[in-house]
Amino acid sequence: MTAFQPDCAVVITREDFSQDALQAEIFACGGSAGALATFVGLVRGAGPNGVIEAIEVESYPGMTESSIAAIFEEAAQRWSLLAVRVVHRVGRLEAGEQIVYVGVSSLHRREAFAACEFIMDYLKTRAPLWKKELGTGGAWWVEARDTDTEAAERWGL
Amino acid sequence: MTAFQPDCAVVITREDFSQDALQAEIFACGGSAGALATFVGLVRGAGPNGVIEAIEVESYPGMTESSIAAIFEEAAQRWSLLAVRVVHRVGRLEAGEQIVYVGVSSLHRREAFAACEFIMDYLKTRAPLWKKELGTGGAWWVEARDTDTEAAERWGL
Amino acid sequence: MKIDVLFFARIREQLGVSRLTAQVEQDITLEQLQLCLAEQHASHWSEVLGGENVVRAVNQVVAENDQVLAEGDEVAFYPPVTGG
Amino acid sequence: MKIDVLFFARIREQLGVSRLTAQVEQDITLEQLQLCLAEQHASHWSEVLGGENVVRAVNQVVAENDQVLAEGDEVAFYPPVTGG
Repeated sequence: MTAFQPDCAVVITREDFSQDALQAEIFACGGSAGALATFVGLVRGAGPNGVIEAIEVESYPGMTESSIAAIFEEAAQRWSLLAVRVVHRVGRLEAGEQIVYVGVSSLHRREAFAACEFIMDYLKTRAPLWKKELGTGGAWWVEARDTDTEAAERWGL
Repeated sequence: MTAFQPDCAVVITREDFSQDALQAEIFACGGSAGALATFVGLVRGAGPNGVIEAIEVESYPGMTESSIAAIFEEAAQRWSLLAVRVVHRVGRLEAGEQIVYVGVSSLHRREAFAACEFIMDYLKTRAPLWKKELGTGGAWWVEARDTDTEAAERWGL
Repeated sequence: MKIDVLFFARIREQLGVSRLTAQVEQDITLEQLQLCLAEQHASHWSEVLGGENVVRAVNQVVAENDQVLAEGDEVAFYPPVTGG
Repeated sequence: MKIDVLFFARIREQLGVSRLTAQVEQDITLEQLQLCLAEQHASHWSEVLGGENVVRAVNQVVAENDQVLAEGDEVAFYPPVTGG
Protein backbone atom coordinates (compact mmCIF):
# COMPACT_ATOMS: atom_id res chain seq x y z
CA MET A 1 0.00 0.00 0.00
CA THR A 2 2.78 2.45 0.89
CA ALA A 3 5.84 3.09 -1.27
CA PHE A 4 7.85 4.66 1.54
CA GLN A 5 9.27 2.36 4.22
CA PRO A 6 9.40 4.04 7.61
CA ASP A 7 12.55 3.84 9.74
CA CYS A 8 11.62 1.39 12.52
CA ALA A 9 13.49 -0.04 15.48
CA VAL A 10 12.72 -2.04 18.61
CA VAL A 11 14.94 -2.41 21.67
CA ILE A 12 14.35 -4.88 24.51
CA THR A 13 16.53 -3.76 27.39
CA ARG A 14 17.05 -3.57 31.14
CA GLU A 15 18.00 0.12 30.79
CA ASP A 16 15.72 3.10 31.34
CA PHE A 17 14.92 5.44 28.43
CA SER A 18 14.32 9.13 27.77
CA GLN A 19 11.51 10.55 25.64
CA ASP A 20 13.73 13.46 24.60
CA ALA A 21 16.50 11.15 23.36
CA LEU A 22 14.04 8.92 21.51
CA GLN A 23 12.31 11.92 19.98
CA ALA A 24 15.66 13.23 18.69
CA GLU A 25 16.32 9.83 17.13
CA ILE A 26 12.87 9.73 15.50
CA PHE A 27 13.17 13.20 14.02
CA ALA A 28 16.72 12.50 12.81
CA CYS A 29 15.20 9.91 10.46
CA GLY A 30 14.42 12.57 7.90
CA GLY A 31 11.23 13.13 6.01
CA SER A 32 9.14 16.13 6.95
CA ALA A 33 7.45 14.93 10.11
CA GLY A 34 4.73 17.21 11.42
CA ALA A 35 3.47 14.86 14.11
CA LEU A 36 4.83 12.63 16.85
CA ALA A 37 2.51 10.51 18.97
CA THR A 38 4.07 8.69 21.89
CA PHE A 39 3.00 6.39 24.68
CA VAL A 40 4.79 5.60 27.92
CA GLY A 41 3.61 2.84 30.25
CA LEU A 42 4.62 2.91 33.91
CA VAL A 43 4.66 0.39 36.74
CA ARG A 44 1.54 1.20 38.76
CA GLY A 45 1.84 1.15 42.53
CA ALA A 46 -1.45 -0.69 43.00
CA GLY A 47 -3.59 -3.21 41.18
CA PRO A 48 -6.53 -5.57 41.70
CA ASN A 49 -4.35 -7.66 44.05
CA GLY A 50 -3.27 -4.73 46.25
CA VAL A 51 0.01 -2.86 46.61
CA ILE A 52 2.62 -3.50 43.92
CA GLU A 53 6.23 -2.90 44.89
CA ALA A 54 7.77 -3.86 41.59
CA ILE A 55 7.26 -6.01 38.53
CA GLU A 56 9.43 -8.47 36.69
CA VAL A 57 9.19 -8.48 32.92
CA GLU A 58 10.18 -11.57 30.94
CA SER A 59 10.75 -11.68 27.18
CA TYR A 60 11.45 -14.37 24.59
CA PRO A 61 14.79 -13.11 23.28
CA GLY A 62 14.66 -13.11 19.50
CA MET A 63 10.93 -13.68 19.06
CA THR A 64 9.97 -10.59 21.05
CA GLU A 65 12.03 -8.43 18.70
CA SER A 66 11.03 -10.22 15.50
CA SER A 67 7.30 -10.20 16.31
CA ILE A 68 7.42 -6.46 17.03
CA ALA A 69 9.36 -5.88 13.80
CA ALA A 70 6.59 -7.76 11.98
CA ILE A 71 3.94 -5.49 13.48
CA PHE A 72 5.91 -2.48 12.23
CA GLU A 73 5.48 -3.85 8.70
CA GLU A 74 1.79 -4.28 9.33
CA ALA A 75 1.50 -0.70 10.65
CA ALA A 76 3.39 0.63 7.62
CA GLN A 77 0.88 -1.13 5.36
CA ARG A 78 -2.01 0.54 7.15
CA TRP A 79 -0.71 4.07 7.62
CA SER A 80 1.79 6.42 6.06
CA LEU A 81 4.51 6.63 8.72
CA LEU A 82 7.97 8.18 8.87
CA ALA A 83 9.62 6.55 11.90
CA VAL A 84 8.70 4.18 14.72
CA ARG A 85 10.59 3.39 17.90
CA VAL A 86 9.65 0.84 20.56
CA VAL A 87 11.56 0.33 23.78
CA HIS A 88 10.36 -2.39 26.16
CA ARG A 89 12.20 -2.95 29.39
CA VAL A 90 12.75 -6.37 30.98
CA GLY A 91 13.87 -7.50 34.43
CA ARG A 92 12.84 -5.98 37.75
CA LEU A 93 11.17 -2.55 37.58
CA GLU A 94 10.04 -0.65 40.68
CA ALA A 95 6.65 1.06 41.02
CA GLY A 96 6.69 4.34 39.11
CA GLU A 97 9.40 3.21 36.69
CA GLN A 98 8.94 3.31 32.93
CA ILE A 99 8.14 -0.02 31.22
CA VAL A 100 7.45 0.74 27.61
CA TYR A 101 7.82 3.49 25.02
CA VAL A 102 6.14 3.68 21.64
CA GLY A 103 6.84 6.69 19.42
CA VAL A 104 5.48 7.17 15.89
CA SER A 105 6.13 10.11 13.58
CA SER A 106 4.19 10.95 10.44
CA LEU A 107 3.21 13.88 8.27
CA HIS A 108 -0.17 14.28 9.95
CA ARG A 109 -1.41 13.41 13.41
CA ARG A 110 -4.16 10.89 12.63
CA GLU A 111 -1.71 8.32 11.31
CA ALA A 112 0.69 8.79 14.22
CA PHE A 113 -2.06 8.42 16.84
CA ALA A 114 -3.61 5.38 15.17
CA ALA A 115 -0.31 3.56 14.63
CA CYS A 116 0.87 4.29 18.19
CA GLU A 117 -2.33 2.83 19.67
CA PHE A 118 -2.24 -0.11 17.25
CA ILE A 119 1.32 -1.00 18.28
CA MET A 120 0.44 -0.69 21.98
CA ASP A 121 -2.56 -2.98 21.50
CA TYR A 122 -0.25 -5.48 19.82
CA LEU A 123 2.30 -5.31 22.64
CA LYS A 124 -0.44 -5.94 25.19
CA THR A 125 -1.90 -8.99 23.47
CA ARG A 126 0.47 -10.66 21.01
CA ALA A 127 4.15 -9.83 21.61
CA PRO A 128 5.82 -12.45 23.86
CA LEU A 129 6.28 -10.41 27.03
CA TRP A 130 5.04 -11.31 30.49
CA LYS A 131 4.70 -9.34 33.70
CA LYS A 132 4.89 -10.66 37.22
CA GLU A 133 3.73 -8.36 40.00
CA LEU A 134 5.67 -8.38 43.25
CA GLY A 135 3.41 -7.12 45.99
CA THR A 136 3.30 -7.07 49.76
CA GLY A 137 0.97 -10.06 49.58
CA GLY A 138 3.20 -12.17 47.33
CA ALA A 139 4.05 -12.47 43.66
CA TRP A 140 1.68 -13.28 40.83
CA TRP A 141 1.73 -13.39 37.04
CA VAL A 142 -0.49 -10.71 35.52
CA GLU A 143 -3.57 -12.15 33.82
CA ALA A 144 -4.38 -11.11 30.27
CA ARG A 145 -7.21 -8.56 30.29
CA ASP A 146 -10.36 -8.93 28.19
CA THR A 147 -10.28 -5.18 27.45
CA ASP A 148 -6.85 -5.61 25.89
CA THR A 149 -8.08 -8.49 23.76
CA GLU A 150 -11.05 -6.42 22.62
CA ALA A 151 -8.73 -3.50 21.83
CA ALA A 152 -6.57 -5.78 19.68
CA GLU A 153 -9.61 -7.24 17.91
CA ARG A 154 -10.63 -3.76 16.72
CA TRP A 155 -7.61 -3.92 14.42
CA GLY A 156 -8.15 -7.54 13.44
CA LEU A 157 -5.07 -8.51 15.43
CA MET B 1 -19.52 12.15 35.63
CA THR B 2 -16.12 11.95 37.31
CA ALA B 3 -15.48 12.57 40.97
CA PHE B 4 -11.76 13.10 40.59
CA GLN B 5 -10.56 16.35 39.03
CA PRO B 6 -7.35 15.87 37.04
CA ASP B 7 -4.44 18.28 37.45
CA CYS B 8 -4.50 20.37 34.26
CA ALA B 9 -2.41 23.26 32.98
CA VAL B 10 -1.92 25.16 29.73
CA VAL B 11 1.02 27.40 28.85
CA ILE B 12 1.17 29.71 25.82
CA THR B 13 4.79 30.72 25.39
CA ARG B 14 7.58 31.73 23.04
CA GLU B 15 9.90 29.24 24.77
CA ASP B 16 10.72 25.72 23.61
CA PHE B 17 9.74 22.73 25.78
CA SER B 18 11.05 19.29 26.75
CA GLN B 19 8.98 16.10 26.83
CA ASP B 20 11.09 14.78 29.69
CA ALA B 21 10.46 17.86 31.84
CA LEU B 22 6.74 17.84 31.07
CA GLN B 23 6.52 14.11 31.78
CA ALA B 24 8.17 14.63 35.17
CA GLU B 25 5.61 17.35 35.94
CA ILE B 26 2.70 15.13 34.87
CA PHE B 27 3.84 12.17 36.96
CA ALA B 28 4.53 14.42 39.96
CA CYS B 29 0.78 15.08 40.08
CA GLY B 30 0.18 11.93 42.06
CA GLY B 31 -2.39 9.26 41.49
CA SER B 32 -1.21 5.93 40.20
CA ALA B 33 -0.71 6.70 36.53
CA GLY B 34 -0.01 3.67 34.36
CA ALA B 35 -0.26 5.46 31.04
CA LEU B 36 0.97 8.64 29.39
CA ALA B 37 -0.05 9.55 25.85
CA THR B 38 1.63 12.55 24.31
CA PHE B 39 1.59 14.45 21.06
CA VAL B 40 4.18 16.84 19.66
CA GLY B 41 3.53 18.93 16.56
CA LEU B 42 6.46 20.30 14.56
CA VAL B 43 6.92 22.98 11.92
CA ARG B 44 7.06 21.07 8.64
CA GLY B 45 9.62 22.17 6.07
CA ALA B 46 7.17 21.91 3.19
CA GLY B 47 3.46 22.28 2.55
CA PRO B 48 0.96 22.64 -0.31
CA ASN B 49 2.45 26.07 -1.10
CA GLY B 50 6.06 24.87 -1.30
CA VAL B 51 9.06 25.28 0.99
CA ILE B 52 8.32 26.62 4.47
CA GLU B 53 11.18 28.39 6.23
CA ALA B 54 9.31 29.23 9.40
CA ILE B 55 5.86 29.95 10.77
CA GLU B 56 4.45 32.68 12.95
CA VAL B 57 1.89 31.66 15.52
CA GLU B 58 -0.58 34.21 16.87
CA SER B 59 -2.77 33.73 19.94
CA TYR B 60 -5.58 35.66 21.65
CA PRO B 61 -3.97 36.22 25.04
CA GLY B 62 -6.48 35.26 27.71
CA MET B 63 -9.03 33.54 25.49
CA THR B 64 -6.54 31.00 24.15
CA GLU B 65 -5.76 29.88 27.69
CA SER B 66 -9.36 29.98 28.96
CA SER B 67 -10.77 28.09 25.98
CA ILE B 68 -8.16 25.35 26.40
CA ALA B 69 -8.90 25.21 30.14
CA ALA B 70 -12.58 24.73 29.24
CA ILE B 71 -11.73 21.80 26.99
CA PHE B 72 -9.83 20.20 29.89
CA GLU B 73 -13.10 20.24 31.84
CA GLU B 74 -14.87 18.66 28.91
CA ALA B 75 -12.18 15.97 28.61
CA ALA B 76 -12.40 15.25 32.34
CA GLN B 77 -16.16 14.71 31.96
CA ARG B 78 -15.60 12.18 29.19
CA TRP B 79 -12.63 10.21 30.53
CA SER B 80 -11.01 9.38 33.82
CA LEU B 81 -7.76 11.35 33.68
CA LEU B 82 -4.99 12.09 36.17
CA ALA B 83 -3.08 15.00 34.65
CA VAL B 84 -3.06 17.04 31.45
CA ARG B 85 -0.46 19.49 30.16
CA VAL B 86 -0.66 21.60 27.03
CA VAL B 87 2.14 23.85 25.79
CA HIS B 88 1.54 25.88 22.64
CA ARG B 89 4.27 28.13 21.34
CA VAL B 90 3.68 31.52 19.74
CA GLY B 91 5.87 33.86 17.68
CA ARG B 92 8.30 32.86 14.97
CA LEU B 93 9.23 29.16 14.81
CA GLU B 94 11.70 27.74 12.29
CA ALA B 95 11.11 24.56 10.24
CA GLY B 96 11.71 21.52 12.45
CA GLU B 97 10.94 23.35 15.70
CA GLN B 98 8.32 22.14 18.15
CA ILE B 99 4.96 23.95 18.08
CA VAL B 100 2.67 22.11 20.46
CA TYR B 101 2.74 19.52 23.22
CA VAL B 102 -0.23 17.64 24.64
CA GLY B 103 0.38 15.12 27.42
CA VAL B 104 -2.33 13.13 29.22
CA SER B 105 -1.85 10.61 32.02
CA SER B 106 -4.42 8.13 33.24
CA LEU B 107 -4.70 4.72 34.87
CA HIS B 108 -5.16 2.91 31.55
CA ARG B 109 -4.06 3.74 28.04
CA ARG B 110 -7.41 4.04 26.24
CA GLU B 111 -8.42 7.13 28.18
CA ALA B 112 -5.01 8.79 27.73
CA PHE B 113 -4.98 8.17 23.97
CA ALA B 114 -8.56 9.34 23.47
CA ALA B 115 -8.18 12.50 25.55
CA CYS B 116 -4.87 13.40 23.90
CA GLU B 117 -6.39 13.12 20.43
CA PHE B 118 -9.56 14.96 21.56
CA ILE B 119 -7.51 17.90 22.87
CA MET B 120 -5.42 18.02 19.69
CA ASP B 121 -8.58 18.07 17.56
CA TYR B 122 -9.83 20.95 19.69
CA LEU B 123 -6.58 22.89 19.32
CA LYS B 124 -6.73 22.45 15.55
CA THR B 125 -10.30 23.68 15.13
CA ARG B 126 -11.57 25.76 18.05
CA ALA B 127 -8.79 27.29 20.19
CA PRO B 128 -7.94 30.82 19.01
CA LEU B 129 -4.49 30.20 17.49
CA TRP B 130 -3.42 31.04 13.95
CA LYS B 131 -0.44 30.03 11.87
CA LYS B 132 1.20 32.01 9.10
CA GLU B 133 3.68 30.19 6.88
CA LEU B 134 6.78 32.06 5.78
CA GLY B 135 8.07 30.41 2.62
CA THR B 136 10.47 31.20 -0.16
CA GLY B 137 7.47 32.25 -2.25
CA GLY B 138 6.01 34.64 0.32
CA ALA B 139 3.92 34.51 3.46
CA TRP B 140 0.38 33.16 3.81
CA TRP B 141 -2.08 32.38 6.56
CA VAL B 142 -2.73 28.67 6.88
CA GLU B 143 -6.23 27.68 5.77
CA ALA B 144 -8.39 25.58 8.09
CA ARG B 145 -8.44 21.98 6.84
CA ASP B 146 -11.64 20.03 6.27
CA THR B 147 -10.02 16.91 7.73
CA ASP B 148 -9.44 18.80 10.99
CA THR B 149 -13.08 19.91 11.06
CA GLU B 150 -14.21 16.33 10.45
CA ALA B 151 -11.89 15.12 13.21
CA ALA B 152 -13.41 17.62 15.63
CA GLU B 153 -16.95 16.69 14.62
CA ARG B 154 -16.31 13.07 15.65
CA TRP B 155 -16.30 14.34 19.24
CA GLY B 156 -19.24 16.69 18.73
CA LEU B 157 -16.87 19.64 19.04
CA MET C 1 -21.26 52.97 25.55
CA LYS C 2 -17.74 51.84 24.81
CA ILE C 3 -16.81 48.43 23.39
CA ASP C 4 -13.27 47.08 23.06
CA VAL C 5 -12.85 45.50 19.65
CA LEU C 6 -9.98 43.14 18.75
CA PHE C 7 -8.97 41.66 15.41
CA PHE C 8 -6.68 38.70 14.87
CA ALA C 9 -4.57 37.07 12.17
CA ARG C 10 -5.76 37.54 8.58
CA ILE C 11 -8.56 39.89 9.66
CA ARG C 12 -6.13 42.05 11.64
CA GLU C 13 -3.91 42.31 8.59
CA GLN C 14 -6.75 43.03 6.17
CA LEU C 15 -8.09 45.85 8.36
CA GLY C 16 -4.64 47.09 9.34
CA VAL C 17 -5.64 47.38 12.99
CA SER C 18 -5.40 45.00 15.95
CA ARG C 19 -7.54 46.84 18.46
CA LEU C 20 -9.92 49.81 18.70
CA THR C 21 -12.52 51.26 21.03
CA ALA C 22 -15.95 51.63 19.47
CA GLN C 23 -18.43 54.24 20.75
CA VAL C 24 -21.90 52.80 20.17
CA GLU C 25 -25.50 53.07 21.39
CA GLN C 26 -26.69 51.17 24.47
CA ASP C 27 -27.79 47.55 24.12
CA ILE C 28 -26.79 46.99 20.54
CA THR C 29 -26.29 43.43 19.36
CA LEU C 30 -23.13 41.91 18.02
CA GLU C 31 -24.58 42.10 14.51
CA GLN C 32 -25.33 45.82 14.95
CA LEU C 33 -21.80 46.45 16.22
CA GLN C 34 -20.47 44.83 13.09
CA LEU C 35 -22.62 47.11 10.88
CA CYS C 36 -21.47 50.18 12.85
CA LEU C 37 -17.83 49.27 12.39
CA ALA C 38 -18.36 48.75 8.66
CA GLU C 39 -20.07 52.15 8.32
CA GLN C 40 -17.39 54.00 10.29
CA HIS C 41 -14.50 52.59 8.28
CA ALA C 42 -13.41 51.88 4.71
CA SER C 43 -15.68 49.88 2.45
CA HIS C 44 -13.72 46.64 2.66
CA TRP C 45 -14.52 46.36 6.41
CA SER C 46 -18.03 45.24 5.56
CA GLU C 47 -16.71 42.43 3.41
CA VAL C 48 -13.95 41.38 5.82
CA LEU C 49 -16.08 41.36 8.99
CA GLY C 50 -19.10 39.86 7.23
CA GLY C 51 -17.08 37.04 5.65
CA GLU C 52 -18.57 33.57 5.77
CA ASN C 53 -16.22 32.01 8.29
CA VAL C 54 -15.53 34.94 10.61
CA VAL C 55 -15.74 33.90 14.26
CA ARG C 56 -16.95 36.46 16.82
CA ALA C 57 -16.28 36.26 20.56
CA VAL C 58 -17.73 38.40 23.34
CA ASN C 59 -15.65 38.55 26.49
CA GLN C 60 -13.57 35.67 25.16
CA VAL C 61 -16.49 33.32 24.53
CA VAL C 62 -17.70 32.54 21.00
CA ALA C 63 -20.99 34.40 20.39
CA GLU C 64 -23.85 34.66 17.88
CA ASN C 65 -25.26 37.67 15.99
CA ASP C 66 -28.12 38.37 18.38
CA GLN C 67 -25.99 38.64 21.52
CA VAL C 68 -26.66 41.99 23.27
CA LEU C 69 -23.52 43.90 24.25
CA ALA C 70 -22.84 45.85 27.43
CA GLU C 71 -20.52 48.73 28.35
CA GLY C 72 -16.90 47.58 28.43
CA ASP C 73 -17.47 44.29 26.62
CA GLU C 74 -14.52 42.89 24.71
CA VAL C 75 -15.48 41.77 21.22
CA ALA C 76 -13.12 39.87 18.94
CA PHE C 77 -13.31 39.06 15.24
CA TYR C 78 -11.10 36.28 13.95
CA PRO C 79 -10.72 33.85 11.04
CA PRO C 80 -11.03 30.06 11.35
CA VAL C 81 -8.33 28.87 13.73
CA THR C 82 -5.33 26.82 12.68
CA GLY C 83 -3.53 25.97 15.89
CA GLY C 84 -1.91 22.74 16.94
CA MET D 1 15.38 -35.96 15.64
CA LYS D 2 16.10 -33.26 18.18
CA ILE D 3 13.78 -30.38 19.02
CA ASP D 4 14.68 -27.41 21.22
CA VAL D 5 11.83 -26.71 23.62
CA LEU D 6 11.44 -23.47 25.56
CA PHE D 7 8.99 -22.52 28.33
CA PHE D 8 8.19 -19.00 29.50
CA ALA D 9 6.66 -17.15 32.44
CA ARG D 10 3.98 -19.08 34.41
CA ILE D 11 4.53 -22.24 32.35
CA ARG D 12 8.28 -22.12 32.97
CA GLU D 13 7.61 -21.83 36.70
CA GLN D 14 4.97 -24.56 36.78
CA LEU D 15 7.24 -27.03 34.99
CA GLY D 16 10.39 -25.89 36.79
CA VAL D 17 12.37 -25.80 33.57
CA SER D 18 13.08 -23.07 31.02
CA ARG D 19 14.60 -25.12 28.23
CA LEU D 20 15.16 -28.74 27.20
CA THR D 21 16.09 -30.80 24.17
CA ALA D 22 13.49 -33.38 23.17
CA GLN D 23 14.47 -36.53 21.24
CA VAL D 24 11.48 -37.45 19.08
CA GLU D 25 10.54 -39.37 15.93
CA GLN D 26 10.83 -37.79 12.48
CA ASP D 27 8.02 -35.61 11.18
CA ILE D 28 5.91 -35.46 14.29
CA THR D 29 3.43 -32.63 14.65
CA LEU D 30 3.38 -29.96 17.31
CA GLU D 31 0.48 -31.77 18.99
CA GLN D 32 2.44 -35.07 19.05
CA LEU D 33 5.46 -33.28 20.54
CA GLN D 34 3.23 -31.99 23.31
CA LEU D 35 1.95 -35.53 24.04
CA CYS D 36 5.53 -36.88 24.07
CA LEU D 37 6.65 -34.23 26.54
CA ALA D 38 3.68 -35.00 28.81
CA GLU D 39 4.47 -38.74 28.72
CA GLN D 40 8.15 -38.26 29.47
CA HIS D 41 7.60 -36.00 32.48
CA ALA D 42 5.46 -35.65 35.59
CA SER D 43 1.71 -35.88 35.31
CA HIS D 44 1.07 -32.16 35.67
CA TRP D 45 2.91 -31.48 32.37
CA SER D 46 -0.10 -32.73 30.44
CA GLU D 47 -2.37 -30.27 32.21
CA VAL D 48 0.06 -27.33 32.01
CA LEU D 49 0.97 -27.73 28.33
CA GLY D 50 -2.59 -28.62 27.30
CA GLY D 51 -4.12 -25.65 29.10
CA GLU D 52 -6.75 -23.69 27.24
CA ASN D 53 -4.77 -20.54 26.56
CA VAL D 54 -1.29 -21.93 26.01
CA VAL D 55 0.39 -20.37 22.97
CA ARG D 56 2.83 -22.47 20.92
CA ALA D 57 5.46 -21.05 18.60
CA VAL D 58 7.68 -22.88 16.14
CA ASN D 59 10.90 -21.09 15.20
CA GLN D 60 9.51 -17.97 16.84
CA VAL D 61 6.27 -17.87 14.87
CA VAL D 62 2.94 -18.76 16.49
CA ALA D 63 1.85 -22.20 15.25
CA GLU D 64 -1.11 -24.61 15.28
CA ASN D 65 -1.40 -28.24 16.44
CA ASP D 66 -0.97 -29.81 13.01
CA GLN D 67 2.30 -28.10 12.16
CA VAL D 68 4.95 -30.72 11.24
CA LEU D 69 8.30 -30.28 13.00
CA ALA D 70 11.79 -30.70 11.58
CA GLU D 71 15.20 -31.48 13.09
CA GLY D 72 16.53 -28.53 15.09
CA ASP D 73 13.22 -26.66 15.27
CA GLU D 74 12.76 -24.36 18.24
CA VAL D 75 9.37 -24.82 19.91
CA ALA D 76 8.09 -22.53 22.66
CA PHE D 77 5.15 -22.89 25.03
CA TYR D 78 3.94 -19.74 26.75
CA PRO D 79 0.91 -18.31 28.54
CA PRO D 80 -1.18 -15.37 27.22
CA VAL D 81 1.11 -12.37 26.95
CA THR D 82 0.88 -9.32 29.19
CA GLY D 83 3.41 -6.84 27.83
CA GLY D 84 3.13 -3.10 27.35
